[in-house]
Amino acid sequence: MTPDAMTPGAMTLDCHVVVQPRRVDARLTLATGRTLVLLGANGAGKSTVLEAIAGLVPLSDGHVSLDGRPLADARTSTPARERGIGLLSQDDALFPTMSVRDNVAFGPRSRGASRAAARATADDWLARVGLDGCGDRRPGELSGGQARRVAIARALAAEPRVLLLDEPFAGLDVGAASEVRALISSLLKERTAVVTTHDALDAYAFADDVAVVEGGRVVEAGAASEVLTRPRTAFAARMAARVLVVGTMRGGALVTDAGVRVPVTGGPGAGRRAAVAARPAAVALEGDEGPRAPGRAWIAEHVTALEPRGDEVRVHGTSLAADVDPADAALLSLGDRIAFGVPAGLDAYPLTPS
Amino acid sequence: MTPDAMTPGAMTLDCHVVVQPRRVDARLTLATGRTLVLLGANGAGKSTVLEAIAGLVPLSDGHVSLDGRPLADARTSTPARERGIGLLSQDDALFPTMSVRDNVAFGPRSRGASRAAARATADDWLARVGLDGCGDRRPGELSGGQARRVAIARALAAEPRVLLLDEPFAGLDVGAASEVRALISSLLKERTAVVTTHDALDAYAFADDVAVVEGGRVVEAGAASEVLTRPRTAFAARMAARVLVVGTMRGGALVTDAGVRVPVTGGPGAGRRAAVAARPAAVALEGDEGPRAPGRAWIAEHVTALEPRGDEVRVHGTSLAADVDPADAALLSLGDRIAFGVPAGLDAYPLTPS
Amino acid sequence: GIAPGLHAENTSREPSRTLSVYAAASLSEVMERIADQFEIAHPDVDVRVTYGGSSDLAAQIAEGAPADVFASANTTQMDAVADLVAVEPRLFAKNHLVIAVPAGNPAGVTALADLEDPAVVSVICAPQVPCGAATAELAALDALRLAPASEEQSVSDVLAKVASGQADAGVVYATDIARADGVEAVAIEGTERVLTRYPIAPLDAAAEPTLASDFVDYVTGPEARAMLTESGFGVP
Amino acid sequence: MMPLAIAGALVVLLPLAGLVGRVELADLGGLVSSPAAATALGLSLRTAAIATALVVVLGVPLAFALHAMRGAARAVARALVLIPLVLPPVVGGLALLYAFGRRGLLGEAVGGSLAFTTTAVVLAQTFVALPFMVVAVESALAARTGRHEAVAATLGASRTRILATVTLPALGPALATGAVLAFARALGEFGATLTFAGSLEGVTRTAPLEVYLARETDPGAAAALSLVMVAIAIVVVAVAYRPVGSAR
Amino acid sequence: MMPLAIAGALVVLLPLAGLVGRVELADLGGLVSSPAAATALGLSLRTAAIATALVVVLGVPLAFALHAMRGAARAVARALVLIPLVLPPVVGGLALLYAFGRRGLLGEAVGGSLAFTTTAVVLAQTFVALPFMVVAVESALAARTGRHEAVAATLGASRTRILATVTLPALGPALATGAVLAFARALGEFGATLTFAGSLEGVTRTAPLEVYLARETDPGAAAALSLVMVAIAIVVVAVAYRPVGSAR
Ligand SMILES: Nc1ncnc2c1ncn2[C@@H]1O[C@H](COP(=O)(O)OP(=O)(O)OP(=O)(O)O)[C@@H](O)[C@H]1O
Ligand SMILES: Nc1ncnc2c1ncn2[C@@H]1O[C@H](COP(=O)(O)OP(=O)(O)OP(=O)(O)O)[C@@H](O)[C@H]1O
Ligand code: MOO
Ligand SMILES: [Mg+2]
Ligand SMILES: [Mg+2]
Repeated sequence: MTPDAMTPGAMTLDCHVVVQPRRVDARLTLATGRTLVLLGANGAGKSTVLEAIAGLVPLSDGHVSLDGRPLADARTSTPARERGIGLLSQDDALFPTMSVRDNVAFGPRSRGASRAAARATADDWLARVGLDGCGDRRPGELSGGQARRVAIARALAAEPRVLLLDEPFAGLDVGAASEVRALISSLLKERTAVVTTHDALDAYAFADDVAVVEGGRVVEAGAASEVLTRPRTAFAARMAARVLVVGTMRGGALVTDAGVRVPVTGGPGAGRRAAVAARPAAVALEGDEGPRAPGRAWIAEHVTALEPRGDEVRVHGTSLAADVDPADAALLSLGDRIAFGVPAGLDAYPLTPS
Repeated sequence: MTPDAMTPGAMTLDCHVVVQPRRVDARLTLATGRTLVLLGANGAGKSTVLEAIAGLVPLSDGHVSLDGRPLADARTSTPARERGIGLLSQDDALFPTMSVRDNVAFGPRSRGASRAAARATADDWLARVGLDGCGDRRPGELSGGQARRVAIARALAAEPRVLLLDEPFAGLDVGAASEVRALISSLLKERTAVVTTHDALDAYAFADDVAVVEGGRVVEAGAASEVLTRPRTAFAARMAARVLVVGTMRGGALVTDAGVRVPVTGGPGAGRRAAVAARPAAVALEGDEGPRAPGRAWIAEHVTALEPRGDEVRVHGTSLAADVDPADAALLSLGDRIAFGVPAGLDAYPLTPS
Repeated sequence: GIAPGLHAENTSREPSRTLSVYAAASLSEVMERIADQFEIAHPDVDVRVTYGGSSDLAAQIAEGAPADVFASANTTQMDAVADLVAVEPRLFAKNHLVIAVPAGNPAGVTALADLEDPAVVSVICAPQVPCGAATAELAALDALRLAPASEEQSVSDVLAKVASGQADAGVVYATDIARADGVEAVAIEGTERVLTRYPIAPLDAAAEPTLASDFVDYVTGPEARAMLTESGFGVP
Repeated sequence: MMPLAIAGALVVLLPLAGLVGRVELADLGGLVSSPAAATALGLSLRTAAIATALVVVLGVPLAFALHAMRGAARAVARALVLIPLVLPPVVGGLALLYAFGRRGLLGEAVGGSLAFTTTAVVLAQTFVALPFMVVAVESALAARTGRHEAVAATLGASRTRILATVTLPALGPALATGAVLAFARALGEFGATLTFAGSLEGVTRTAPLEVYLARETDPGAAAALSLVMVAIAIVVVAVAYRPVGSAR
Repeated sequence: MMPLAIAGALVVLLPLAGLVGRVELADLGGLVSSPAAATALGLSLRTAAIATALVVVLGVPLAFALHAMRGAARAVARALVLIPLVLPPVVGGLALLYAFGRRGLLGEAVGGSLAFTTTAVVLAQTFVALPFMVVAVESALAARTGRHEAVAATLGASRTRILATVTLPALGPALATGAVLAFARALGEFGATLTFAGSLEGVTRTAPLEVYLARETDPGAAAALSLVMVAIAIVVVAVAYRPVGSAR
């Protein structure tokens, strides 16, 4: 987050999660009512951070506090049940000995609802995730996506103060994903929440803030629009479905380390490291030799992958990518050296603090 | 599949999977060396079909045969280990008591490789799914996405004649998903395979054929290009990232049931049911009243969802969708009645057999 | 055994022959001494005695236990293995009943009639086992109706209850008193009217029939009679 | 595998056949109706049932307590719990006497009221049967990952609720195993009962004691009564013991 | 929970304390070095170890065979396996004699050479300890979903490989539990041994029999030897028995 957004107030989730055996050492701050989307590669430490906040994994060091109240540090730990923090874990972890309805009713019952009221609430939530009529089944009798939805309903039905959702849409079909995304998006409006995902759509759908975790550390954090449109790492750029051109500002242009001059708008002072982010659809492609269209900076790279995506094929270079017509892509092979045309005049932004 | 592609030859996977307790009754035929992508909503029966083919779920009725050799019917069943059919199950089901390396080496060892050779093979596969150096860990010490990749490596390392992959990319990060997709796509070139997925990209990436399962039945099947570009159900259209306009051919145009006339090219004879499929990006949006651009057929629907997708917002109606500028979407609310502009001249195709 | 002397090890000579004696548990102490003396007289012999309830021993012998000699605490159990004995069994000892009380006799028991009082916690052997049969017979002679808290399976069980103070009194054989710690005897008037007889016999299956016969002769001979008398047994 | 399984089955079945071979089947009817045998069987079933209930009530919490311990303390405590299994039953009976007898650790008051009562039988059976429940439940607890309990806690459940609705239902098969083993062991208990509780018809003479006594006069009848015990145990176990496959 | 756990612990610990109270600690040293006691302990450890090995070898296949059975047959077979637990040990010993004795079912040839030997001790211990392993392994098998075995089969593994590399390792904790219970029970076995194997020093007189013998003449010494047995069992169990939390 920007220094401003990170100002720790009384009403925040503030944590520094250090879990030595998993090499995680991540700091996060989140204002009440906001939703933070946590992005990161497999094994980056997203689940570990959520589990530490929920109280399922002990801290080796650091702290977790909510609204100014300390919840855990290396020595003390408030029990998970007293934290008021709900967790949708990455594995569904449904209770196998209970019916689906009782699974969802578990949270309300724990908070004192009568059996009848809790069941009614459960049926309501099951309907909202598209599973009416499944209440009497056992978790073992569900398909993968159905089980995931029950887990989501269970986590939401408990109505915790803070909601942690670990890959809520993994395994959901397109229809269900879009419905549940809308449902969660509406619920998270008034709620403090941290959501992990591998799908950029989720970040666009409901992130107020975005943090990128890499190797256990938060390498990028800030308002969603900032992180998504001005990513500072290749990974963050990829998450935002963009490619990154990095270089040094020189005479109002961005000069890559290979010496290519990319005309940009804005950007920091000369000599500073900076970047522009482009959508693959806006990147053009030409043979390495031969005529090149003007108005673009041409960067030569080898083709590393050809990814069919419906009407287009995404051609990956070592760092850039471009969406092209299948007919054009058909002429390419892996390893070919080609030129990616980055549009001139993109908005440049600094990579290092001034 | 088209009647032609479905001709059962000696060299095919041919099955009619009936699993009564799960209400599944699905027929599939797949020629040797081809890759079939199975699409369907949660609970449609995709995993059940794969598990029945692999020999993990008994058939109530129907049959499974491979290259003309019967593998199972309601009464008899070739043991899973003799079928030569590998399954990547939806749950990873890694062996918890073995190291990650031994998990992956399990298939090679079972096929007679020496311990050393199997381990070398395993390390090789682990590297190919981006997990070098994780071989000595226990499955319980992996992140969700890492575990998934180990399961993929284990399934691939066994080198079965037929490969069944149940949601191979669920939980993988963007980078890993695209790498593993490329890896699998290259492996499947020479292999008979069935892959389930919720992601249209997978279908585009390596499907030769596509089948859509709904309520336990195969409702649509054929060559990938056919099913993806000429979907006949709303669900199939959604999977292919398209919207469907259905109606009856009348005077060279498609007339929707609400009476809107959509000019099309091609299409079956007058009076026949037909459809056109459009990309949401190609659909325009206007207020319900007021001026409308020419060259499009305008269909009025209520707004059911607004889905932010990066640079655009996808506006969902009851059956249609359009990608619009965020600035335009900001003026809309759920329930608003708006007009979706379907381009004229799209390719129409018949929905019923002639 | 645990108690020194139970298993006297004769280290100076190397016994080359072993004799296996199955003896009733109530004989344990005296039989050890008899065996020791027999070994002194026969330096090449190692006598190994197995103790147990007579009926257990009889059942084991019937099933082929490697016994050369059987010394039973009653004739019934000897009769049970009648077809396995080599020669006619001979009686070698007699025993009579006494009342065992914990040291100090806390309940002040003086006669068998005191055991009619349920307030005196008493235990006797069950009528199915030899000592219980004898107790019942003795009580019947005096028309007593005993009120035991428990009818035990063996003399040892009765003794254990008394020795531990769990019971105030129990009926056992006279020779048992000496075997137990913390137990005193109260004589029963007219106890000699019911006597238990101990038969002994060499067995058919004996590896060394002569040695078995020699041992039986020794047990019924004068030296053993002296030791038996010393231990409180009557002799025929 | 199969030959070994058959050998294993024979280890159990041959002695049973031996027992059956010694019984004149005509005896069986008379035996069951013999008042002494019927009384003993009734007493055995009653005391074994109560002891099993006690084993559940005491053994399950003990298993949880053990599970909560750590390191060397746990290893030692776990071994201590197995003591009744290691002690020869007669010595176990003596130990019970030393603790709960008239001159035992708890003194005359407790000891005097226990001596030679049916309660003493139940105590002896509970003593010998307790380890089975503790071991069954503790190893089931050790096999749990605690994941479901942790998730339940994030849903706001109290410890009691987690225990009652998540942990205990999942321990179902272990509880069944422990209870069945405990019941069988209590039913067969002989040495500790004899030593600690005595043997009086209708009060402390359970079926095994009756069998032992009957053996003195009529080995065939003793074998028959044993078979009846075995039959009863088979029926009880077959009805009560269905280890359910715990769903994942 | 906690008060009940403490009550449960007391059921085991009070008798142990009673036993300890009866021993003059000075005796302990002398006892362990007394040749008869040492011989008996050595014999006990040796026979119990062999019996435990036999229990593993026979009991695990038997548990798998039981697990493969269905319906009523399984319920009955499962109950039959528990017979050695239900039979009073002395009756168990008699049953063994009827099966493996000189006049037993297997006839003179087997019977004549088996009964009253150290082999008979091992057989008696195996008989009484077998149910523990079978029950422990079978209930662990019942708790498995079979998912991992199924996946292993799709990877082309033979039954033997699946058993050796997937199923058995997952049964580790159950095997440990079963083996520890079996070892403890074999170590404490008294009645069946006495009846079936007899009580001959160095051949069949195990520690429990030695304790029984000493009990009459010197209860303190018997208690002391019992304590040594208990101590040995504790050490063996504490070292061998670490139910590992099976990873998911
Ligand atoms: N139980 C565990 N014991 C030890 N290490 C673990 C354990 N669980 C995870 N790890 C390791 O800790 C690191 C962080 O894992 P974590 O599950 O937090 O990743 P993640 O960001 O959630 O990944 P994914 O996207 O795959 O879910 C990884 O390197 C992983 O291998
Ligand atoms: N073990 C089971 N017992 C009974 N019913 C089951 C079982 N597993 C799945 N089902 C039911 O069978 C139907 C098909 O399930 P299946 O797992 O094949 O769906 P799927 O298409 O793979 O769904 P998903 O996309 O969620 O993985 C569903 O309605 C499901 O609830
Ligand atoms: O020695 Mo006996 O047979 O118990 O009276
Ligand atoms: Mg994770
Ligand atoms: Mg599925």
